[in-house]
Amino acid sequence: MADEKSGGTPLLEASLVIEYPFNRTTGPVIGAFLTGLREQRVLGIRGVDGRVVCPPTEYDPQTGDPLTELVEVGSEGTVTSWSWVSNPRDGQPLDHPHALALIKLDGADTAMLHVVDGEVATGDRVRIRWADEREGLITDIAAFERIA
Amino acid sequence: MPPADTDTDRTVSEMPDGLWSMPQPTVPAPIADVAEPIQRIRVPASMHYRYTPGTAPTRFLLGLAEKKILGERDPVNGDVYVPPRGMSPVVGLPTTEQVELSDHGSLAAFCVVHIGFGVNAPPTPFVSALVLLDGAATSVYGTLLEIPIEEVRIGMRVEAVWVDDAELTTSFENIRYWRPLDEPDVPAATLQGHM
Amino acid sequence: MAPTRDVAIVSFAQSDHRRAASDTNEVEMIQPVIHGALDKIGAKIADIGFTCSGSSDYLAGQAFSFVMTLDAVGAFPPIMESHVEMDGAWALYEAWLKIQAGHADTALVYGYSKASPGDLPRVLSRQLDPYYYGPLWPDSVALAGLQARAMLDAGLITEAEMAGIAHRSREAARGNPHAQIKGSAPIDQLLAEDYLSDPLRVHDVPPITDGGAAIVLAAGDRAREWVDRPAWIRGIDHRIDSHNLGARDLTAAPSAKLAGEKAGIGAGAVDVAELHAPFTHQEKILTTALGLGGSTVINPSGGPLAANPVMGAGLIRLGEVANRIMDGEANRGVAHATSGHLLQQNLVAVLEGDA
Amino acid sequence: MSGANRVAVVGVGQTKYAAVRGDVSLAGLLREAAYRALADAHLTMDDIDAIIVGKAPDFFEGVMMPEGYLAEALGAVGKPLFRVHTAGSVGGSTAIVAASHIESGVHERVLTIGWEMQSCSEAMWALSFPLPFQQQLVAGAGGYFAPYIREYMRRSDAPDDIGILVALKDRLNALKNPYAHLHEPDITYDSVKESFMLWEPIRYSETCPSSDGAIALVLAGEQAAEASAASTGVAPAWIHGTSMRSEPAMASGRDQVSPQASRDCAADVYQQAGITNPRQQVDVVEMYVPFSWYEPMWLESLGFAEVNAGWKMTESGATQRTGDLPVNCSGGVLSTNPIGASGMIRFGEAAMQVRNQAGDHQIDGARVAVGHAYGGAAQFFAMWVVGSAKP
Repeated sequence: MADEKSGGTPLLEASLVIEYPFNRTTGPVIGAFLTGLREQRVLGIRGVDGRVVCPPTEYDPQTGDPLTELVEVGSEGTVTSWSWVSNPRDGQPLDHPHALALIKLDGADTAMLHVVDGEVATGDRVRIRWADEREGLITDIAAFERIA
Repeated sequence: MPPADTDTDRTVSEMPDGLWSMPQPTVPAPIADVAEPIQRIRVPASMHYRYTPGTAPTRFLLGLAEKKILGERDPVNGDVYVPPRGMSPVVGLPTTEQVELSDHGSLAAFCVVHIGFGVNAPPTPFVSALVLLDGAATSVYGTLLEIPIEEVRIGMRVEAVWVDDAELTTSFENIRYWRPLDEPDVPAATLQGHM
Repeated sequence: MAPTRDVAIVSFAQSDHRRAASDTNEVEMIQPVIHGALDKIGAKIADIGFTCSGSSDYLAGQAFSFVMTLDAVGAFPPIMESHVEMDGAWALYEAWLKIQAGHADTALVYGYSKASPGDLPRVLSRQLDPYYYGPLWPDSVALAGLQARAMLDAGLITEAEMAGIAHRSREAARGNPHAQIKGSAPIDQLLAEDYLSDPLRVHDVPPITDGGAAIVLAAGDRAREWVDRPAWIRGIDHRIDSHNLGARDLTAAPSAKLAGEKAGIGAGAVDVAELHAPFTHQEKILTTALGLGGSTVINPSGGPLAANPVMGAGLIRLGEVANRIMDGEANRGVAHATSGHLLQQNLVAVLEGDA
Repeated sequence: MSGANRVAVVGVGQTKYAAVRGDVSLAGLLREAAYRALADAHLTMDDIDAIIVGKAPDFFEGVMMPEGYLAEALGAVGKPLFRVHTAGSVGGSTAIVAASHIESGVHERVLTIGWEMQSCSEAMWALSFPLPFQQQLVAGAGGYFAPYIREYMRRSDAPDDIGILVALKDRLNALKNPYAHLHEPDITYDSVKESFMLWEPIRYSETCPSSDGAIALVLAGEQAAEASAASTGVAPAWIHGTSMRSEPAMASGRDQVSPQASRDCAADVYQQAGITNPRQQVDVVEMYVPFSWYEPMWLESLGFAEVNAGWKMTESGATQRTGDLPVNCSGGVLSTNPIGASGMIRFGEAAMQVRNQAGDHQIDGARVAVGHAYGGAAQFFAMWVVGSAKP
């Protein structure tokens, strides 16, 4: 424990783990989206300007007005931006190097944040790889993969 | 009988009309009809930190490992703080002089706990005590045992019961509990401002 | 209605920023900084009308961490005091409001964090939407990479420009005794390095820092009593953008632009600007949003690329500009602070010396 | 008057409070309060200049600095969004910081929201997970405050059942507040007395619940307040004074039973509001009472009773809805406790009383009301005085 010296005083240290299995109520919009993922379908929601927001939010991303019209979008899309995760951290969807990416699904007008398994470039076409066991979480999408 | 108990109108008021609530969304057919829609999710989060208590608490904890209670003195007012956090909170200046305190003190305040928390909690009911060590300006927390609960009183004299020397670590848990000393009580008024 | 009081920064102190201040707890780390700012002008806590701090429980790994830090102030007898779970720059904003409202004539502001106990890029993922983003644990560096990529793809910056910003900042930090990273390898050498998180190299990323800063504010004559040349806050404003990364133009910071306009940047020439751009490409977004360029000296302290104590780095920008005005080096400066990922929230202040 | 420019509460919105609000998302909870407050003020999000939010530790919901995530949900895109955290007093502090945005002359209409969604985790964990080298809290949360309550009983010679009377009163009051979390129509003096003893002298029914909930207030400057009142037909609650005081948790000479910061805070806010005799001049009080015994303790600390005589006010029935100084007509923290909202609920309920808007728990003719909050180790205090008359 006392591993360093500072001014002659050995320093104490200890590991501290802060963890909790948080409960999150979803409300009807997020709930519908997550229910859809469990069923291997993706929902968006129509914004005040008619654009489809995906993943869907209860409110418009600019004005905050309530949104109610959920619509189904595709499970393939286009990468709008990406960065490379060389050293994946605990909890990230993939434990090997991968891309963090923004993906605009077909039929949606905004991009979803997720990961792409394998190398990728802006403008690439990608599709959802579903998790084998799905429970209604964003991680029901295991990753996206490039469409060759 | 207190007047409140005579209150016989026990109807629960109703919510006002016309309050805003979130409009219900329309859900496309394949999802709308799914059994057991998601309403609540469980998302575990685990974070790892490397905790360092700081210079003054380290000095204090190293003292505890040697069975010493080392308070630290306010450089302006002379008050001795224990456990020290490195600062006099009154003047906002670092405490630098360590002062060894005895493990005898006076019961400054207490309550009787009927629901304990954690593996170290004694069997309930037990007395959770604030002990003002002789020479200190603020009290330390502990459990008071070896006395019937109804005999516990503010101002009574107490002493620390330590773990065996072989079990001493850099932890306040070195003091297992406090027990009564056979000495006259101190006046409760002298403890005000120091609990 | 408009704020009517002249309020100035009259004192600024900061820690010697370090990767890990393991020998001190937060109280021990910030106490010399708080009292350094007071001592510089011979002030006591009794001279202060209002105290406000900024810090984060998630960085400390402890609920109510700011409660302990109050011990460093000397708050007995009791003081008028508040705390924001934001960068200290927003604590300064609250203090400025209190003075404008007439509740105080002077204020002490501080902001600090120890980022070293946790894995900072991972800790910062807890700032995200807890339904759609949080469960993916995206780290702050990879997130910033999405923004840099968008800039590169749009032709708004090059990797060489990004390296140039890193080089200029860290070379400038040689003159900053408090900086954590001083000096830089040549640009071509920087560009030859591997990516940390493509398109970001190590030099594009801020250091992880333990540290903090403190500022004293005073109104009118009280400011002039304390210093010859107060750094008057001529305008201050903050705004926020959408959190929806996929619905937002990542190459722009409209909230920074708006805050800059409200703070009145355009009313005159800007001698110096300290921008809270933790990642190299973000400096370009900010100079564009704030209309800075030409003769304006950007981040002469080295900026957050030289030391980035989260919750203090924005407040430090205000202090660095104020110092240059107080010592006569500059007459009009712009200070900027940010909060959240990808420049989501931005505060801009315009500081001036007496003409 | 408190600051340079007059400020009034022109809208109040509350969620239904519950142990678990299973029907709304985190953002949805805040939006429920926000839209109700805006509707009450006959305003829309477009009319709002700035949004000031407050909540207690971020660990509760497991979202660090959640205001960023909430920007769109609160209609804050392109506006200032400000986050306050001052421990348990935060709801009160946040309302005061919101008022500063207008008093200073910077803004004309602001929305302020306090919330906690405690069902995301649990209070014992979120407030005090154990740290290395530190003593384990074997006594729990109430174990911190119970010794000071016992000390108050010793000093004041209060009868043992004062806490029972407070708990019974507040829970009965809650029946008249449809938003309250706990509705216990069958509660009696005996049922409180027989409820499980947790930290003697604190029984289970003398402690606050753990709630999900949010409250929002719309604050306006003088002209905007009068315009809103003309539209709604409901009088503004004018702010006559605001005050905050803090002191360290562990300081030599500090009195945890009646902290100096509490007494200073009250003296300051009364001075601003021109109150020289609080018992006579204040019509109704919403006081932060998470454990029943804090009612008599704060009655003294806030100047409504002589030292050691607060319990006599409670015992006499003076603090009941039918008494001369009704305290916590809403049911108080003892009936509803989303921590980050609790202080603002006190402030908001005080405003509702002077706006004659409190429904079945309205005190007829309430003109001057006090809202009070405290937090930490009884060391952070926030108060405001609101009135139906313009200051």
